[in-house]
Amino acid sequence: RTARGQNKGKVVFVSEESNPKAIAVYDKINADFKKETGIEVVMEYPGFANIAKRVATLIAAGTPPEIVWYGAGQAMNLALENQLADVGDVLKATGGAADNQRLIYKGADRSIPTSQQFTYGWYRKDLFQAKGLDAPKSWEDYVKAAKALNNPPAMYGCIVPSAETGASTLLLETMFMKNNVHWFGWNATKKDYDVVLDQGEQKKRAIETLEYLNELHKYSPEASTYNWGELMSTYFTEKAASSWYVGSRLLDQTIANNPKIADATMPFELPRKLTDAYYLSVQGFHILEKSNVDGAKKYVTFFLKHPELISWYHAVPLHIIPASRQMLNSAKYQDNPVIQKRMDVLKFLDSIWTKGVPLYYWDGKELNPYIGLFHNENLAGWMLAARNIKGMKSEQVVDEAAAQVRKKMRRVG
Amino acid sequence: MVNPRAERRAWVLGTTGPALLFLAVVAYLPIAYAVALSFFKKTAFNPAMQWVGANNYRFILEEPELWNAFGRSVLFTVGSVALQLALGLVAALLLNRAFRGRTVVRSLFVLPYLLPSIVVALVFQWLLSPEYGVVNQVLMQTGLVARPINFFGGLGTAMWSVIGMAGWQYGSFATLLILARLQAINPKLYEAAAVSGAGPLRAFWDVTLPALRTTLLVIALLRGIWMFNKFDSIWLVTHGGPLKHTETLPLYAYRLAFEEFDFGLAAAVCSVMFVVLLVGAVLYFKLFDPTREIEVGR
Amino acid sequence: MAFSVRLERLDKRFGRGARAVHAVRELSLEIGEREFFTFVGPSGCGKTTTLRMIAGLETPTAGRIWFGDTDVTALPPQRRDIAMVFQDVALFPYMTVRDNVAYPLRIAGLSRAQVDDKVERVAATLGLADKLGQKPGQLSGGQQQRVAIGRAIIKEPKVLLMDEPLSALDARLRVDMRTEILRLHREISATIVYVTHDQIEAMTMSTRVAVMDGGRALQVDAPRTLFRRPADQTVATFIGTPAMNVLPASLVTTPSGPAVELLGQRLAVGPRHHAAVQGLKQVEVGVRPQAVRLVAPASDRVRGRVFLREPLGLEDEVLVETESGTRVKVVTAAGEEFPEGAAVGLELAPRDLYLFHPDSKTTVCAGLD
Amino acid sequence: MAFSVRLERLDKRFGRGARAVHAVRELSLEIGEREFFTFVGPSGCGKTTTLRMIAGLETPTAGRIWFGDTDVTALPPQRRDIAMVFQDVALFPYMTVRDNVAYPLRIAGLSRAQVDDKVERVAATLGLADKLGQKPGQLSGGQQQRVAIGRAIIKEPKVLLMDEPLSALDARLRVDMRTEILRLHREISATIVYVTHDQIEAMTMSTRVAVMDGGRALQVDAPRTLFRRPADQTVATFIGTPAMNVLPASLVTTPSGPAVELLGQRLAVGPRHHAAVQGLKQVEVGVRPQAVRLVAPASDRVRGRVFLREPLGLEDEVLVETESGTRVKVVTAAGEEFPEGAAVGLELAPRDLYLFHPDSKTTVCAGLD
Amino acid sequence: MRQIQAYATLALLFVVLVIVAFPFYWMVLSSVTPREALFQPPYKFVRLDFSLGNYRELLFATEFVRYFVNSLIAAVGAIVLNVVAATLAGYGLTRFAFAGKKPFAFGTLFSYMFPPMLMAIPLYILFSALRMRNTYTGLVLAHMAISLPLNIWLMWQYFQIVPQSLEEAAWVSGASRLRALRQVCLPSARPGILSVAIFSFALSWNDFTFAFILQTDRTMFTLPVGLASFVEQTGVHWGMVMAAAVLVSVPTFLLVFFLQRYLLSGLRATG
Ligand SMILES: Nc1ncnc2c1ncn2[C@@H]1O[C@H](COP(=O)(O)OP(=O)(O)OP(=O)(O)O)[C@@H](O)[C@H]1O
Ligand SMILES: Nc1ncnc2c1ncn2[C@@H]1O[C@H](COP(=O)(O)OP(=O)(O)OP(=O)(O)O)[C@@H](O)[C@H]1O
Ligand SMILES: [Mg+2]
Ligand SMILES: [Mg+2]
Repeated sequence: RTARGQNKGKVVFVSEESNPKAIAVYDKINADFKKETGIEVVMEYPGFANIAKRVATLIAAGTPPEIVWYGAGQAMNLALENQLADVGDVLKATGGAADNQRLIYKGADRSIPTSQQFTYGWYRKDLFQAKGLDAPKSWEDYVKAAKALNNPPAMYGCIVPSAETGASTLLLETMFMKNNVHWFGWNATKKDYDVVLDQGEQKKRAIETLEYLNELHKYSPEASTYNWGELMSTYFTEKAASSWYVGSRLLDQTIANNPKIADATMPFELPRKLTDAYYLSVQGFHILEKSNVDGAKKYVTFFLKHPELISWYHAVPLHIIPASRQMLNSAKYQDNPVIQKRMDVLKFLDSIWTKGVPLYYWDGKELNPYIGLFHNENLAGWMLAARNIKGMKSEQVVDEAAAQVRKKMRRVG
Repeated sequence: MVNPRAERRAWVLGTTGPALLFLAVVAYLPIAYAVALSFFKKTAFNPAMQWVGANNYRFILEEPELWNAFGRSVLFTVGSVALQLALGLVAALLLNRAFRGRTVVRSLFVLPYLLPSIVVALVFQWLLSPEYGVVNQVLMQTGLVARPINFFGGLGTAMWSVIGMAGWQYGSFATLLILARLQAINPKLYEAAAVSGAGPLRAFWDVTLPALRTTLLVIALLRGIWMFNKFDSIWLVTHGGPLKHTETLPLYAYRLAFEEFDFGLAAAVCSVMFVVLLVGAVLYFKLFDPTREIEVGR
Repeated sequence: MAFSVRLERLDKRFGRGARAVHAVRELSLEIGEREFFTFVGPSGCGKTTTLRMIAGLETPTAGRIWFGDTDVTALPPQRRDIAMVFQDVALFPYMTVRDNVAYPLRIAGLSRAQVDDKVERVAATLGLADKLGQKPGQLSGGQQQRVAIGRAIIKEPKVLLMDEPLSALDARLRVDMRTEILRLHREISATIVYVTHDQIEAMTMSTRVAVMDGGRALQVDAPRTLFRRPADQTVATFIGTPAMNVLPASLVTTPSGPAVELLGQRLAVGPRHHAAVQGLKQVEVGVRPQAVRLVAPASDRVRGRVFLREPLGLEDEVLVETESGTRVKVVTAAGEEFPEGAAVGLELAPRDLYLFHPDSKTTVCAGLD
Repeated sequence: MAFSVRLERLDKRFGRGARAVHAVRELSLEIGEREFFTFVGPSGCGKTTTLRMIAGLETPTAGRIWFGDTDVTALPPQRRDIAMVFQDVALFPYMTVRDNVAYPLRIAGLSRAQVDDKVERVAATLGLADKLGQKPGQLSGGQQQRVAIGRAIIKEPKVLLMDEPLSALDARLRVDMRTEILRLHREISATIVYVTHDQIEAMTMSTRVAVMDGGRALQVDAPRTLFRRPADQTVATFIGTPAMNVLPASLVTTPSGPAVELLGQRLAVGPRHHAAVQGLKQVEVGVRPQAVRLVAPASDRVRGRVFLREPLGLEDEVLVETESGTRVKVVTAAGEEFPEGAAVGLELAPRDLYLFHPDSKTTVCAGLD
Repeated sequence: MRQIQAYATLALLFVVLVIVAFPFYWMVLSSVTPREALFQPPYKFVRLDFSLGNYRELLFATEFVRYFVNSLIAAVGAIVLNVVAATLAGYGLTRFAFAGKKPFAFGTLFSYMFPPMLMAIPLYILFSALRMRNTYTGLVLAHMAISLPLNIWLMWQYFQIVPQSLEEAAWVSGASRLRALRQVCLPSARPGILSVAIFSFALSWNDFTFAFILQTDRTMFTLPVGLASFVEQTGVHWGMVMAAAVLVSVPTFLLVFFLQRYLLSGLRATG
């Protein structure tokens, strides 16, 4: 079994991005890589909903892949199990990364960031203007706008997916950030994180956030799946005057499916309460321990230096945002018809560049290893659903959520 | 000269051997492995297996989630099997008559069973969507409801919607088997009932139902097992939601395995399901013994 | 009280167009109260179809059916006050014998006690008393048939219809059941309409018989009459075992009147038939196998050779091949006389000969004397 | 060349333990070369099982089977050089008649031309020439049976086995097919082993018959012998139509020797039987229905009343109930004499009486004279 | 009376027909609805402005055809193996008495009692070791686990109504057991075999769980997995998804349409 992991002639690469254009780039680079090193790269594209399961299955079967490209938050689960190799050398060789993009565990870099997504809103400028409204800047603005534009069932003001899905979870997590709510607090004496969600100010703000989203939910359609696809399709089928997404795939889909509202589709920052922070998703290469680590490092280096790299960023323009701000502002990156057409979006992205925080750095400077306990199982989504769908009291929701996390912490030990 | 006993043995082996071999490799072996797994701690990121005895069982049996899921499983299984039998029976009785275009209609009735669950799931999501669903449109246009019903997303509706969808899809399995059985009923029995003075309802009760008994029992058994283990139909439309209201045991096991990445716990849940079904099936056979009738009532 | 059944120009076609089958054609007859009336004929002649129309299980294409004074043509079977025994028994396999027999009473809504009482009486009559708890599958063919009869007679129908109830039974049982059914007919007061393809059954059981062929009734008469004065050659050959020999013959005129020349014998036609045979040159002659005597071969007789001799017990069936190649079946007393291969002479008794018209095949005279 | 078939203490049990069925018990007999040998008996007596053991389709529990000098007990059916006609015809439904008939030859690997040639000859013999292209489902019952026979005889088997080939046919067809099978037996040179439950078939077709009951052969003899000298009461009542009457009687000693007192008549026992009846007080007497004469009632005769009279054509079957309540079946000439209900006297011919031992039921004497 | 009853039956038939058939109708209609109209309720129930855009996109801009072919190959493989294994087993179970026959017959059912989703993980490990992941062979074998028990049971039932005397007639004609099986028994069992084929097809065509876990290479995806991946990537493109649903349904419908007679008589023995 051990021998299999060390097949030097082969690298298994599991990628979250399975857009056809991206796949074409992979194919091209892989072919070149094979030509140069003789190492064959085998791709797997399980899709973003399944990539964690795929990686888990592969490891469980004793055949870990060499490279996984996906969110660093997900990768943290692997790091905590000592499954990720130290990639500091590769990182150094390829230009390093900003602090909030790094994943450091046991003193070593475990992630080679390539790109990121910001969490922000999209709205129909035409509709807003017709009502004399502008992009909402405060929570009150947002409710007011949602209410003004709400005209069910033909049109809803906003979208608040309220179920135990990733979309629900990310919305609440982002809104918690906006209201400076923390799940955990750093306990300097223990040198560890404690659950603080149900305590003092945190609790008050958590309840406030839930209540706010409950108010907003009144102007949101009942989704049938509450998943990412619905955030986009509800918007581009003109069922909602505003929506939000992690990245600008929503714009991409609107252009493809309903081009006539594409030009009126504008980004906006999800409104702040106490902070401007939002959920930042950083993606990158992760190399698994006990695999063909050398081959994998060679490949990642090769990939990041390959001239086709730019086409890879252009696979979903504006959605795959380069990890490096220089690249964002480089002429080379901006040389793309969609980007050219929507330079406003690029400007917008640049304007919120530094405000995003990865979840594992939200509660403190130290990497928070416990975020998986609430994030992986969409506990925030549960909270939203419990409040908005089931009608539980916000206080009770917060208490239960905190209790859940504590229970899990005990189980993990 | 060939020894007839040896030849016979060769035939027995040669005919049942391949099936046995296939099943051993693709079914029994994996089951044995999975059952064994339930006594180990094995998480996805740590492939090493660690013996924990009955700990996994102790853990899940103490979790209220298991019992909640069990309750939902029973509801889903009983509800959807009952619906399948009812739909299958009504459809089969109707299709057993002669009318124009019967072949087309029959094919249509059998079709749902032959479609991938994903197709059925997608079609139902599309039909029942609160925003674009034609069903909601009709309900609103006829004034039956004021607001669109969130069939798969509502707490009170999700389980019933899933049951309805499963009934629609797998009812056709029942239709098929019942229809086949109906065609094998001696039509003379209906005439005998008629000349004895029985009307159509009475004849149905006295001739059709007894003849279908075995078939209905077999369908209930098979479909019961399948629905109890049904994963994809539910998962594809609700992922167990909203708020776990459709999280049956297989979805619970799936969550343990692929969201909490604890294969040992998941295997324990599956083993519990296995035992439940085994005990259920044994009781069922004791109560009804469908096989005896299969052989006699042929 | 039973009542009579009257069929009035009853007609039944199955299917349409080129593939239509005309199963029953313009059948008119009346079955008297409490008669034991039998339809007999070869397979496919329309017997079952007729019976099913009487039962109401088949709707006539044309014509009417009367039970006594009531036109029942449009009534469903449930409302005809009939009972029926089917050829393939058609017992309810999932019910016990008791439930099968009780079925019509249950439907009629009789009380449990009444039903039990009646069932026990019927079971006793049919010798099924100790089988009541069993399922039909556990019974022998004869027992099943009796259960079917039990189910039919228990509600004391006005008309009891039976479609070849015995044909699935083995030879010995068939004979026994025949007697049982006859006894039943005496005991219950129903008109029985019976269908069979076995002329022996028809002959032994019925008060009257309709011989059918091609959907038509060829002759409706008492059994004895059918045998003695068959209306035509089809009836004549159908009734009687072994079947009548039919031989071509010519009619000659002799000084004493017309005569038949058959197998070299010249047989005078009796005066009462002179009118009937007038003008005929050729006839077909029907000779029952029992009406031929085997005698020593002599030059003035047609001679033949015994081709096959089958013992029946007290009698033997002998197949004789004449010099001209005609085969004649003869029934004779069992014995060693004239073994297979032996030469033999044939002697015919004029009284037992039937003349048929060569074209229409109708009976010209029954008995030459 | 055909060969003889010898069964040596053949035994067959089905199942085990309490539910075991002993289908055939210690059966020993020899079937001669080219014989037409028939197993006859009531349903369930083990006929089919015996035939299937001869075919090799069933393995005997004990005993041996010899074909000529070869012990074939362990040979599979394929290697026994037999052919078989099954009760349920068992034609291959999706093959044409031609392919069905040709099947054994195809397996034997004959050339196409040879096969076609033979098939056409066999088809001609059986009158199937114009049916070769059809499927069995399109044929009538009789035609199907002939195809099955064709398939059996085409490879000219040494032993031809037939299991009730005629029982599915209707009465008239059955009689015709009987003659056809007999003709075949003459033409092919095979030993035929035939199974039927119909004693008439057994009697008319066979050179020898084994009457079976409960898995045993009660008597193996030529048909005539079976009829004249049945070994016991079971055989006696089984053979002959209608079945023999069996009546209880006592033996009395008269000055001129022993005599039977039966129905009020005293019938002397012939001297050749004196030894056989010695010591018996009670006997059962078998009387064939044809051996009783109906006479005018007289005081010195047992008198009875005609209970039932069924016409058979030339004869009538009459059931007489005597004053003591015994019922006696009588066959008499057709006629209006003694209608139902009439008083009647019975006269018995000593020559046609059989005495059976009251306990063992074996035949004590066949014919009193 | 009869009239009323006939109309009531007809009405019931109509209602049931609507329940069963409407989803199909809507599926077809949605698949040809122009993109602009698709998300604009209220919908018309009949429309004439057909557009084949969805189909064009499905066939030429996605991997649908490849998934379709993969599914087809897997289904054909499953049919072949199932037919062979189930037919032989059914024959053996009905024609021979042997120890352990009942346990064997019921043992097949046991494998239905374990959730397939967790059977898939051991299979995954096994197939990884055998290098059968991402192969048709592996997928077909996995599909055997879902379909073989049912099929064995079907054939076991069906062979009970294939008269033994047909085979015996062949034996006494000189045919060996194997030959009799091939020439006589199998043709008579054709309806049963066809039912087995259809069920094998259905269960293989239907399988999501095994294909999802075992087929990791995008080029080896089957239809269900492929369709599921359409959904998650881009949000549900309903028109195209409905077009895919139609294309998946059509061959299945034709299969049932033409083989219905056999299917029904093949299942006759199952009561
Ligand atoms: N339901 C039907 N549809 C079409 N044709 C039929 C139907 N029932 C009977 N027939 C045809 O009508 C004719 C008479 O059939 P019927 O069953 O009355 O004959 P039968 O005298 O009872 O014959 P058998 O002795 O074989 O039972 C036959 O040619 C038969 O094929
Ligand atoms: N395969 C079997 N298994 C168990 N019992 C059997 C089997 N075959 C026959 N028997 C039993 O053996 C006895 C003899 O049966 P067999 O078929 O030889 O009778 P038969 O004389 O041919 O009767 P029939 O005239 O009804 O065909 C019967 O009691 C029957 O139930
Ligand atoms: Mg009939
Ligand atoms: Mg038999």
